[in-house]
Amino acid sequence: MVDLKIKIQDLEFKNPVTTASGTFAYGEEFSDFLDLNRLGGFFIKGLTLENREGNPYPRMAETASGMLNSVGLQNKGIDHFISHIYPRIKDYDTHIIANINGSTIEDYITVTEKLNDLEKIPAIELNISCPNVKEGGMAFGIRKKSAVEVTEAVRKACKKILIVKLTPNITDIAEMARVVEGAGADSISLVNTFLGMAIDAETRKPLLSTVTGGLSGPCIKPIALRMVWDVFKAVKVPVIGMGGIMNAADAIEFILAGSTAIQIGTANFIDPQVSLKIIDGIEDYLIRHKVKAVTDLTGAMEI
Amino acid sequence: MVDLKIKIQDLEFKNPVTTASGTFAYGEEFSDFLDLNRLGGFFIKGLTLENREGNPYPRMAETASGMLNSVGLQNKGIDHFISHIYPRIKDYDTHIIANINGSTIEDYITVTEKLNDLEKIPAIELNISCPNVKEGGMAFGIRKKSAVEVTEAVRKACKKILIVKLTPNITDIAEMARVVEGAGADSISLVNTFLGMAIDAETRKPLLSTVTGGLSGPCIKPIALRMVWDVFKAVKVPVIGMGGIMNAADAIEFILAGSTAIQIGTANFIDPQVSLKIIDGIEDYLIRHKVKAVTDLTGAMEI
Amino acid sequence: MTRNFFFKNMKRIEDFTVIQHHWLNENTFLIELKSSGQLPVILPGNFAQIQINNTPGVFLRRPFSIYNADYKNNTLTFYIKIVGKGSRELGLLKPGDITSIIYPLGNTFSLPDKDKVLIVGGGFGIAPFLLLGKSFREHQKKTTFLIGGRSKQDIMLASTFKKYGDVLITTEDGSLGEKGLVTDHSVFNNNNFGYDMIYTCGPDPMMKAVANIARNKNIPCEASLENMMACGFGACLCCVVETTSGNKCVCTEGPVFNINDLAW
Amino acid sequence: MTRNFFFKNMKRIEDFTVIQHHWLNENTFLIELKSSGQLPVILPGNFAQIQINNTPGVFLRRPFSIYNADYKNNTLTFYIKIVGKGSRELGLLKPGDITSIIYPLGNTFSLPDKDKVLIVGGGFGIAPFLLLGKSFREHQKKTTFLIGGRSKQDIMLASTFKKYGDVLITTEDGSLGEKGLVTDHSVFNNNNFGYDMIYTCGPDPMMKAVANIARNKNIPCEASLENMMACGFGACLCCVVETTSGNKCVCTEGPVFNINDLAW
Ligand SMILES: Cc1cc2nc3c(=O)[nH]c(=O)nc-3n(C[C@H](O)[C@H](O)[C@H](O)COP(=O)(O)OP(=O)(O)OC[C@H]3O[C@@H](n4cnc5c(N)ncnc54)[C@H](O)[C@@H]3O)c2cc1C
Ligand SMILES: Cc1cc2nc3c(=O)[nH]c(=O)nc-3n(C[C@H](O)[C@H](O)[C@H](O)COP(=O)(O)OP(=O)(O)OC[C@H]3O[C@@H](n4cnc5c(N)ncnc54)[C@H](O)[C@@H]3O)c2cc1C
Ligand SMILES: Cc1cc2nc3c(=O)[nH]c(=O)nc-3n(C[C@H](O)[C@H](O)[C@H](O)COP(=O)(O)O)c2cc1C
Ligand SMILES: Cc1cc2nc3c(=O)[nH]c(=O)nc-3n(C[C@H](O)[C@H](O)[C@H](O)COP(=O)(O)O)c2cc1C
Ligand code: FES
Ligand code: FES
Repeated sequence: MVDLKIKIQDLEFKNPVTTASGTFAYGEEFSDFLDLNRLGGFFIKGLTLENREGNPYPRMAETASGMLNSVGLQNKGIDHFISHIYPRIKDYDTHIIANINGSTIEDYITVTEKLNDLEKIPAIELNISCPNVKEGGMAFGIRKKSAVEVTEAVRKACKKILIVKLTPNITDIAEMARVVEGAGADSISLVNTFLGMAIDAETRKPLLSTVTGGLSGPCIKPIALRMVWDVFKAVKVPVIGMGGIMNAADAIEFILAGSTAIQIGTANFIDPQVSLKIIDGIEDYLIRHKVKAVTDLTGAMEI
Repeated sequence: MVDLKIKIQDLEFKNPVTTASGTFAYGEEFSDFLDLNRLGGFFIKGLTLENREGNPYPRMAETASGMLNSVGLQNKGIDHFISHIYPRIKDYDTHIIANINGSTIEDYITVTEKLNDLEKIPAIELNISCPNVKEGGMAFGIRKKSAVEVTEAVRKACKKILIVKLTPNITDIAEMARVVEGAGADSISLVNTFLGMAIDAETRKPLLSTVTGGLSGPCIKPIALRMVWDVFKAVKVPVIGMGGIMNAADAIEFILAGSTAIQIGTANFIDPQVSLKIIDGIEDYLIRHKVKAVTDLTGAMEI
Repeated sequence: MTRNFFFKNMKRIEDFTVIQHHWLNENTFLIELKSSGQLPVILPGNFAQIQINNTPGVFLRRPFSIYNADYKNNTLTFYIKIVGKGSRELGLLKPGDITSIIYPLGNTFSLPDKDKVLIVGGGFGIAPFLLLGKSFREHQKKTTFLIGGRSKQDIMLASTFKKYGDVLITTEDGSLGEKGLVTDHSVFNNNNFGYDMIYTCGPDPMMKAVANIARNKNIPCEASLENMMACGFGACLCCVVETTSGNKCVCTEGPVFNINDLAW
Repeated sequence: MTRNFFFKNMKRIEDFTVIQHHWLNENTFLIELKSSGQLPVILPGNFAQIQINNTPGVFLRRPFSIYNADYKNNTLTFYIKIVGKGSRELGLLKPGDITSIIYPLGNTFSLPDKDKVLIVGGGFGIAPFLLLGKSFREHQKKTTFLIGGRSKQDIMLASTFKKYGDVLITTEDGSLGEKGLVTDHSVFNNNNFGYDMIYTCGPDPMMKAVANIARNKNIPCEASLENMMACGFGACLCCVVETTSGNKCVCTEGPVFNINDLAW
């Protein structure tokens, strides 16, 4: 038997496969397709303090091996989540991780405090990397100073494992990871989407109502993989890698580049069962390569 | 008749379609496939002061809708170019633009000075964005201070149109374009390749000898297009856009986003005649949309 | 097997085998695909997310209304207009080819309280209305289909729809039926209009025009929307439409909406 | 039409039509494709860059040696081993399918001064050697083919090659010919070895081992390399091999190299 268990600090996951925030809704939407309890965990859609309608339609455009989105953190707010959604999903036997967002540091703190009481949410992912909101989001994540400020503030307020999610739209992601680690992150997750754009040549109009949006999918994999490797070399805390993972081989590559756990995003839209196939595929790989534990592969790329 | 002519400052091009440095060698390699004289111009493989062997094989890996390369500016040096290659290509009736590189500012200056005497090269493209060399290259292009220094120095030495080619591996490309414009660039070209990486899950080894390389092709188009738009809004000088252009519709999109001219890169490998098809396609588009001049489309995206 | 109109089926992802195409004109076809198991109940208005294989440049699945469901042979039929790479590829499939389908997705239409219904479809917007017409016949409603197109060649399947109700036709060039847009049809000018509910599907401007007529006549109206979708099952929040109570997902809270709920 | 062995042809990009496949085992086949015009002269060792359509995940063309050229029917034949998505798709093409080919690419082998040549091929490394064998027969050379494989099933086309020379075989499991690697073959142990030149193509380690033998015996040797290629015609500089005079492109300055020029 191979060992798929991994740990983010003290928190044990039954396997390294989780699903990415904003691509897995609140889990329930996938319950027709798969047994959620088999997942290492799932990251729920970004939460904000207040109800948000997100950006106007159209919010999506297909691109070569990927897609752009500008959903813009549509959600009914933290209180609605706590009273209506959390009770429905809390009994899944897997880790539910909240992805939190805000326009101000105070927002982030309030959301964090409200989450502290939810027993079945063992970790929060601090999203300072959403490219689709006018205030907050990526604005926090592209400058070291603001990234450190919000991380420190949330660290103080947060009684759970704190994962900080980085934006790839920066010059030096290793340096950003280092300072965020210094500010108290228990783990670094990356990458969020790349700021991109699409135009319809015929109508001369942008394909997204917001003009620009976030690029995800296999197209970004080579860049995301490189960034995971850069961050892995730069920090001591565990890294959670993502960006275009479509199958088990992709997942193994992210693990070899230094990911302790991985997140599956856009792939869920095309195959809602892909996460389980990836768990099985990683297990097969370990058996085939006679590797006892998946943790033996973390950062084990041979140069 | 529609008008395909464009201008980069005083320099008139017969059409906006050029080919990107490093993907078109010295032009000759394409002469079996197409009439080079029909091109707006072509950017030759990056030149350095000294002979360079580039990086060890393997230097290429295919990715989803794209490729990674780590050629690393292999070339026989500026003197060999001047004595052996330039005489063979100088009589093409199109603009030949030299792409110049260096490990130090002095190198850049020397190469620039040597090019000054070559009558048939009306412009140089200052490459401060090559991700595949240990010294110089992208290192100059990711910091404003060094980008300004090298641009100012080359500006002084250069008697030709000076195009500065930016790297996309930075947080704020609009700001970089602004300072480089301030330092004397006659035009900004973008984007060079994105720093990426690929691993073979089976062997656990990186696919490139250099571990990381530059990502190009349609996968990067959405990001490149967004960056062209950002830069177009930020500067007054003409912008030369590229990144994943595969057909005339892509080219039109880059023009709508603010490109005065465009460069075709990786697409040349798959279809060595693609540049001419794109010229024809742009002409068709203008006729079909009753647009008199291609310059009417520059930055004409309707928001 | 009992089938309950009101029972919400589990969504599933399943490999279907292509049985045959039936070409209606050079860019419109019916494609019939067979399940390896037993079909769940398909409600009128339900759609499916079809995977497009072998097509570089098509990354996401493509949403198509379920045109017909044959519970005896366990086949689904889709009515597809070629508009781009994905729909073209579906036309190129060969009998025996396999494609993955996520279904049944979306909500369904309401049963009207009263008896006479008008169904207005433009372009491939008639796709969800065969199942609706069948269901109305089971429920003893009197159905009129109003089908619009640019010209004669765009009007397809009229004889099929005739089995389930009256068929009215408009063409913009007047080559078949009344000349004009669907909303120009004389049925709407009639003083005693006589329909108790309107259902519509087609291009947005057409649906909005039909909705306006319904509002003016004070008649309930449902529209089936066709927003761009990345997932089709509520995971991405890309397909929203603005409603009177905020943005709603067309894929899970639609595709069928009462026009009074839409911020049109 | 006159054909000159030494005339360098223009490279061209052209649509070819699939004529037929000839399957040699479950993952190796010959594929014959027809030009719509007249074939240019193909030199032994020349290769082509074949476009792979309809395959998401294959972005670049794939390089394959030209196994045979039929100037009467204007067809090219390739000898292809399925190793991944691109080669698999070429096996799935149907007669009548169209694919774009850039050819003829690369240099050619040298004509030996003397008479007796040994050609050593492993795996799909025998692909360039049919044309070479044909050319040697025209030039009245005495050719011996030494073909290696893991087992009997890997040894294909021996009867075809027999038309152009002697055929020696090694298999790692001894199921056909001598047991061992090609370099273990008794032909090399022979004290009066007797060959004037060696040509080799196959996996790198095999070619290096053959090159070592040639060096030890002081016999000229040419190897045909199979580096990864993005363009195939000298535009990208991705395919380099280290030579005694620096990095050289396998696609334009190769694929055939004299082993003494390689930094092996
Ligand atoms: C609920 C629903 C039901 C539909 N039912 C039918 C039907 O029964 N018959 C039919 O012919 N068409 C139907 N459509 C439209 C169909 O989905 C599009 O025509 C198809 O996705 C186009 O794909 P393509 O690759 O051929 O075109 P593309 O080359 O991708 O694009 C052509 C145009 O198709 C539209 N489109 C592309 N992708 C999507 C997407 N993911 N979601 C929605 N629209 C998209 C865009 O407007 C685009 O401009 C339906 C759409 C929805 C949302
Ligand atoms: C000059 C030359 C001549 C060749 N002749 C033949 C031949 O006659 N018959 C034959 O079966 N094969 C030949 N090959 C090898 C053939 O190109 C590869 O097997 C093919 O590209 C694999 O493509 P794929 O999509 O099936 O595999 P992939 O899934 O892409 O990869 C499988 C493996 O194939 C190799 N490969 C992939 N892409 C390339 C590329 N662009 N260039 C080189 N190698 C690549 C890599 O080692 C990779 O690990 C030749 C290669 C070269 C360079
Ligand atoms: C439709 C969509 C919505 C997303 N919403 C969020 C979000 O709310 N919070 C967040 O941190 N990331 C969000 N993301 C980013 C993903 O979590 C992930 O970082 C990104 O998509 C890259 O992974 P992928 O290529 O596997 O999709 C979203 C991505 C998509 C495609
Ligand atoms: C193989 C290869 C070699 C390249 N060499 C150079 C170079 O020498 N100088 C340079 O400025 N850019 C070089 N580039 C970058 C291209 O000029 C271009 O900026 C990039 O490929 C993006 O365009 P594309 O997606 O159309 O290829 C190279 C790109 C490739 C793929
Ligand atoms: S298409 Fe993803 S939520 Fe509707
Ligand atoms: S493959 Fe491009 S130069 Fe050889």
